[in-house]
Amino acid sequence: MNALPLILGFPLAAAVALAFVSDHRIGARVNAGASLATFTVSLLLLVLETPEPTQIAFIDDFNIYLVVLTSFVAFTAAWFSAGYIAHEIETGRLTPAHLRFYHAMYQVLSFAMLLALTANNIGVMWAAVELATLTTVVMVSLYRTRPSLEAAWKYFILGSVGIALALFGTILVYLAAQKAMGPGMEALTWSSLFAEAPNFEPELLNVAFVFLLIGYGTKAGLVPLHAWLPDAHAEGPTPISAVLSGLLLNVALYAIVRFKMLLAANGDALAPGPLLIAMGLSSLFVAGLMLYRRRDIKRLFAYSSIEHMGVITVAFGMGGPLANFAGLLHMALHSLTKSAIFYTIGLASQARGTQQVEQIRGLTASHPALGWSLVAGTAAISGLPPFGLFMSEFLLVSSTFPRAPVLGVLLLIGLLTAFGGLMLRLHGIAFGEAERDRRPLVGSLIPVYAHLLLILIAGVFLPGPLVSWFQSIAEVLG
Amino acid sequence: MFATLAYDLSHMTGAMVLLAGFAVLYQRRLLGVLRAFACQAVAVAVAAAWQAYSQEAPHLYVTAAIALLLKGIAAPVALDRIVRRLDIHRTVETAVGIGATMLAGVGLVVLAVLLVLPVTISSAALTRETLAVALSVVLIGFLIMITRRNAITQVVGFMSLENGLVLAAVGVKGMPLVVEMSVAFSLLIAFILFGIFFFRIRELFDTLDLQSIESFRGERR
Amino acid sequence: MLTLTLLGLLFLLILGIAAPFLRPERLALRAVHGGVGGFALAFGIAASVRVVAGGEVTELELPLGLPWMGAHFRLDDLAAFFMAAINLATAMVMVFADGYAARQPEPARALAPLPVFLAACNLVLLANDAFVFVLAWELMSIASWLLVLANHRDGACRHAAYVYLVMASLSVLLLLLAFGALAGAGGDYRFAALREATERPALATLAVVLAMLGAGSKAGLAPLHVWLPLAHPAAPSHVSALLSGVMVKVAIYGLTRFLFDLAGAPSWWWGVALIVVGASSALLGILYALMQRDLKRLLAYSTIENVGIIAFALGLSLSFRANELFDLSALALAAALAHVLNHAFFKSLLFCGAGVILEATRLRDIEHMGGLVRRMPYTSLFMLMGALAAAGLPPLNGFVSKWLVFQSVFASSSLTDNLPRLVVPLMGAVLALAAALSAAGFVRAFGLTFLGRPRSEAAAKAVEPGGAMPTGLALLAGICLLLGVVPVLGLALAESAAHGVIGVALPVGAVGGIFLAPLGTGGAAYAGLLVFLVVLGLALGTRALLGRLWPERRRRAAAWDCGFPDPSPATQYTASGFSQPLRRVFATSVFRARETVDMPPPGDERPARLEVRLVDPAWDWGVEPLRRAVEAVTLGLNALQFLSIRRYLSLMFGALVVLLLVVAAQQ
Amino acid sequence: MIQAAITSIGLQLLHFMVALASAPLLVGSTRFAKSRLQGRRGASPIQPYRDLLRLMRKETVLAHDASWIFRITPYLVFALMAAAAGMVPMFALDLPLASIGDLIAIVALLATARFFQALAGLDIGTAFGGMGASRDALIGSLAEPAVLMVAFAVALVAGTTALPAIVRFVLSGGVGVEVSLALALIALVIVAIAENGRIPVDNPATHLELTMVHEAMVLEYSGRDLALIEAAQMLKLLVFVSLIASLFAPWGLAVAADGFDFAELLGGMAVFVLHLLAAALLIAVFEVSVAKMRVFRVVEFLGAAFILAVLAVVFRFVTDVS
Repeated sequence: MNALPLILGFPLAAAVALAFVSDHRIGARVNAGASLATFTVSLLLLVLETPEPTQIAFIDDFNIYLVVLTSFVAFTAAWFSAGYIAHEIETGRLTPAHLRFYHAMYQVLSFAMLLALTANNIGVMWAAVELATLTTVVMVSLYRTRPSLEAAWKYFILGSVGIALALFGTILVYLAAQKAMGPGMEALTWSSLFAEAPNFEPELLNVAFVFLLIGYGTKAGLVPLHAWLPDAHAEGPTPISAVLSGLLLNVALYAIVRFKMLLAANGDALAPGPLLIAMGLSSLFVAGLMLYRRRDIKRLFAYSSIEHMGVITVAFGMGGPLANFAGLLHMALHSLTKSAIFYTIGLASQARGTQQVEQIRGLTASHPALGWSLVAGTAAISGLPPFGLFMSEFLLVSSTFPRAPVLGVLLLIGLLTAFGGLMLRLHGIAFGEAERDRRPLVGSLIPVYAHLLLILIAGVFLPGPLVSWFQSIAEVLG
Repeated sequence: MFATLAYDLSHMTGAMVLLAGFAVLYQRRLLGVLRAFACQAVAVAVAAAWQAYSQEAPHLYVTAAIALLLKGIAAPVALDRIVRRLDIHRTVETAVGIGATMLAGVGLVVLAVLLVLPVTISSAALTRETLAVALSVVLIGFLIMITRRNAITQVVGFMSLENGLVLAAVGVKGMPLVVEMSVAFSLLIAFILFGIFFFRIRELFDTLDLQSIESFRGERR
Repeated sequence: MLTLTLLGLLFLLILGIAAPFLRPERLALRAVHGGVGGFALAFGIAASVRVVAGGEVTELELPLGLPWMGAHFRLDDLAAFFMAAINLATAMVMVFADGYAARQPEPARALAPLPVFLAACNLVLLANDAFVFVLAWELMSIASWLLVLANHRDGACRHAAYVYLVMASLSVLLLLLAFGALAGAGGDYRFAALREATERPALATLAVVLAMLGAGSKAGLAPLHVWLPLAHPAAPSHVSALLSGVMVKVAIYGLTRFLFDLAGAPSWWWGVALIVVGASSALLGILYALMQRDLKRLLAYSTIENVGIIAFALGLSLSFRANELFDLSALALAAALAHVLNHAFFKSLLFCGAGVILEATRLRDIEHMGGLVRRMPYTSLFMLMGALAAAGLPPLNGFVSKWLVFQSVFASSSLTDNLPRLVVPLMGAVLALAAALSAAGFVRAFGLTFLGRPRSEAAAKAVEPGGAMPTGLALLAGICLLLGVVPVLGLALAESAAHGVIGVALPVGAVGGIFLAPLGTGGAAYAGLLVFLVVLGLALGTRALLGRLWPERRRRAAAWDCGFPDPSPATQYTASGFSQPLRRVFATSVFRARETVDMPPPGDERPARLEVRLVDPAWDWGVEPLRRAVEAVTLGLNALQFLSIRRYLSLMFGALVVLLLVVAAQQ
Repeated sequence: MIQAAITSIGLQLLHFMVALASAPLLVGSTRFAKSRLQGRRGASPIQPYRDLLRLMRKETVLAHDASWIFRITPYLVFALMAAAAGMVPMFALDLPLASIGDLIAIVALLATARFFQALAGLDIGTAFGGMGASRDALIGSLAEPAVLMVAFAVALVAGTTALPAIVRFVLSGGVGVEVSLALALIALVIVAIAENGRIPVDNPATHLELTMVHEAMVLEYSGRDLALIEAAQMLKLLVFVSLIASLFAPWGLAVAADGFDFAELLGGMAVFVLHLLAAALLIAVFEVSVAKMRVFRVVEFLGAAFILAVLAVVFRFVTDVS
């Protein structure tokens, strides 16, 4: 049987249903339940044999684990958001009316992301990404505060321009495919595009890739296209920040990497590596330096997301089995880690009633479990062992250096800069004398623990199937 | 380069679209901008219709209709309303001088041509020239967005960018989903217009952020 | 044995995870310190037996770590020697910690990382592929970082921890590059593969340089030592002891492993580089220690000095090896390893003693101490032994290894490369200077702390703690004396380890009996036991003889002091006063030491003030400019947060156009 | 076997006795010669014996603050000096004690003595003690490396740092006149002057605050303790004199490898006495002809010694082609 219809169907159905649920508690439960259902059916992908590609959707080594990952994080985020939203209601920052909308949109968002991942058609993928953008835009503006509206507006404008450019790139890809495949839907279908890629028109493909890189790169928050990202993360509700950082950026990267595959398959097209490396390094450096002066804890980690997108882009730009493996691993683990971090800082900012770093001092002293989870998460995200990201950074740095020493050194400097910035802030947040007023912790840390456990295991031992997927994709990526 | 486009009507329309783009760049008065843009939209509609006819692809008529109705008529009218309602001063405020932007536009066109020249065009796909035109229209639309201050001109820039897209899309033989995409885009544009109404924005991308700096001052240090 | 050790490490990790959940706290302290101490003792004894008995090299591969490679572990002589050194030291420090930790403000915070720290240290020694090695190395850094953060409420401590963490990750990244350079793009990170690695020579050279920088910065070699004097004192004293006594040694192991084992045949400049760096570290370290007023910082700087000596000996050994003088190379290496062993013990002793003083007086500034010898006799005795050892004086163990180092320096005339032939004696002179200065430094440290009259209330009211703390000190001091008097014990370990690495045994008689004759019988020899006995015998004999001849008459009276005794303790020499001549001679140029004297005019009541300012050049010319640069750049970049959307769009447009231009240029 | 052991032990004991007996004589005769050169009559050369004896009998006055370190220091310092004296050949070679440590060990023994001396200076907590200790630390920090470098140079010539072996090498005429050895000799002499607190570094005959180094440290000692320290000081001078002698002019030393050869021993004694008298005379001449230095000039003085010693080593490396 084919699990895909279910995977896409559940969120859609839930979205429709939630649009009519007015009580926010029930809504939250339904939301979490639906996400759980989606996750469970997505697990079917692992057990059943991979379904044949259809016109709409397909599954291959690349997106299978991304689908599972996405549905999993979407589930934990929904779980976390239940507690989080309840607290927001109590503090009166949100009204039940908002929440009805919020929950429905949440499901639409997860539907859009899953569709973008599984879409077998570059047009559909593009549409899905646009849908995801619009939903997140309205989610970011949920609080209706001036800053949130501004953030949403900024996000919306930059996002739509990006979308437009991405569409143009898509058209150009179709155009490039024309020569080999003639008119018709085939020329938009991933599964057939890969087969024919070697015969595409390289020049058009190059131009197309530039537009796609800029377009989807905007969604992925690569510098200098990143401007929307920090504010959107900082002003929206935390579960959405978690989903944005954890999933939506991945989706955008997924699109870029897919198109890179086409170029890699085509001999005459220019190697996209240098472009990716340039974008990635600029993201790494700029984001890393921006970390030093952040005062808003959510914006801080938003910039760290940009930095990691940069690292991943560099990895894919380097290419080669090791670097690609590192990039894929980093992609998966970053989404797990970053979402966990956003859960913790969401709880922290609720417990302290502020997002200002100065006022969240001595977290380990005031809320030990929360504080140490944040420390663990930050250690993990900055690539410290025994967490998984250490492995990917190890592979990336040590495999880059012998091939391009200068690049390796640059990578070292960039990583160290970002590390310094993040740790500087962490020392302020987690340690030191704690504030007097210590509100009890609301919401559960179990999702955080789950994520941390996963990345811990990944750091020590990677399951066989995952490795084989990564390796096969690393091969195709060239 | 305009000499190359002679016989094929699609080239004609393409050229008209590009010219309209330049016209938008050139205008100093908002209403003029709107009119120039309307012309561009109409030109796009004509191009779409012509392609629909020549490719026997009836669905492209829908695209043409959308282009004509929404961008050719509805949007200009709505924007005109906004101009009167919010009595935005009628002159275009430029971030970069008119002349400079014109030059930049020419430069972009050259870039587009450079990019397209090496393409060995293949069977019955749209010709190099049309592709070049579409590319330059997209770039010029973008240019308009970043060199003009008024909300109106910026929306117009966005829409003309999208005109370029449509031009390319309809040009390609048998391009599927064109209609869906233009619909999706109309959604975006609707959103933006709504936003302008909602925020009563005089200057789409500038003033708002002056306030936003206020609110993010927490980040300063 | 390897498997057992790994199991032990696993237990330690579990202990670390369980520690925070143990209640009550007293029990948790007992459990952790007992557990860590016990395991350390077991490891240490097993390892030393393994070294002396010279067992087989055992290897093990587990399906962990990098999926296509697995995790490799290996136990050979070198690793076993370092295991013995660090674990034995740790075990004794744990005895001290059992009494000390409970008195800390937040003992729980220094609890969980402790077993992890020990496990990581041992794991570094056992690693047999780059991934496990670097992972364990970084784990060690994190655990020690948390240990340093134990009293996190102190801002200075947080700053120290931050600097430390950043420097540690710098060293890890450098090591990553080094291993990457050796492994090449193939990505086979097994040590076995790295040994065979035939990379471009340029890359190999790069790898060695990077490894020296990476491991050196962790070991605290100048000029990458800036973190050490911050981090070691900031931690609780038993942790400081572990950092200086244990972790630094692991870093040296990394250096040794890379240079003697992985990097292949040495070329002449490796040794020279290490020799120069080592000697200058030794001199700078001890000079700075001489100027310090904070007791624990003083000890930290003396650690830099000793690391410098070790690095010097390693470099010497490398130079000999490059000239294929293998027996001399083995001698120098043995000297270095012996000093590793000795320093592990006496530095732990000193830091623990400083902890006792800190507990008894709450003081760290020796300016305010004094007279403690009468308040805390046992501590003063043990600290005196520690000071003698650190000053490199007989009959303590510090002298033995310094003696060996000098012996190998004297043997350096047989080098054939010309640059080393010239560099070694010059640097040897520097080392001799450092040795002499260390004696002066510890006269100052001990004398100002324990002797004279108390300079503050706290010092006058100090009470010597009992229980586990003095016991730990006694154990450490005992070992120091034992290793000094029967140097064969220590050298036997070092010699067989060096034998394992170089493949050549020291000449006959090097470790035989009570005579230490590294260059074979007939050459120079040192018999610590005999020297000790002779001096002791002469002293006691004289006393007995004189007592027999003329019965002694003693009387207590006020100090004479040239006839003008002054009751106020303020007239005593201060720490700054003591080191003033040395400061004027040595520190004015290197540390830009400046004195500002504020002498009030006659009739003015206020006291005269003398202020001394001096800077660590590495900090002022290395870290400070970097910090400023980052500050400036971030301030400039921060504007990116506040542009208008139109400007952001312009950035986007610019990116698009640039990329398109690139593509156009490509075609 | 037993025979050999007994003879060697006997030799060692004899050596000790000679050393202890001759140390005061050296100092005494130095003072005597000096006063004569200054045109005074001066005390007889055996005056130091009388002083020591008197001090031994005297009651010891301890300051209230004196700790056990202050108490043990005299015995310790004396023992260390005696041990060092026992290891340096004076009239005979192959002392059993010479085998338990080499030149470096001897230097280290002296350094240990200095260490405790300085601690004792600090112990009472008087300004003078601290001053002495501080200045002594300065001098020692320059003198010790110089000695080590001298040892290094000599060791390079002889191929070992074991004192008997070196002397043997010199005796065997293996060395001609060498630049490095000359430099080493000068360096060692300078160090000897500084280490023994002679003019121009220190003035053993005054208690002027500005000039004191060693005297300031032992200021609080009295009676027997003072006697021991004075004796140790005398021994130190003897050690340096005989060290220089045995390194650079060992001819005539009794090479008592096998049993007592009285003729040889007597010869050795005679040479030893000659050495002592020569040393006394030289020191006296030197001291009357130069003036005491400021403390910070001392640094340059000793620095020069250090540099010379290093140069000696470097020359050795340059000339050495083995």
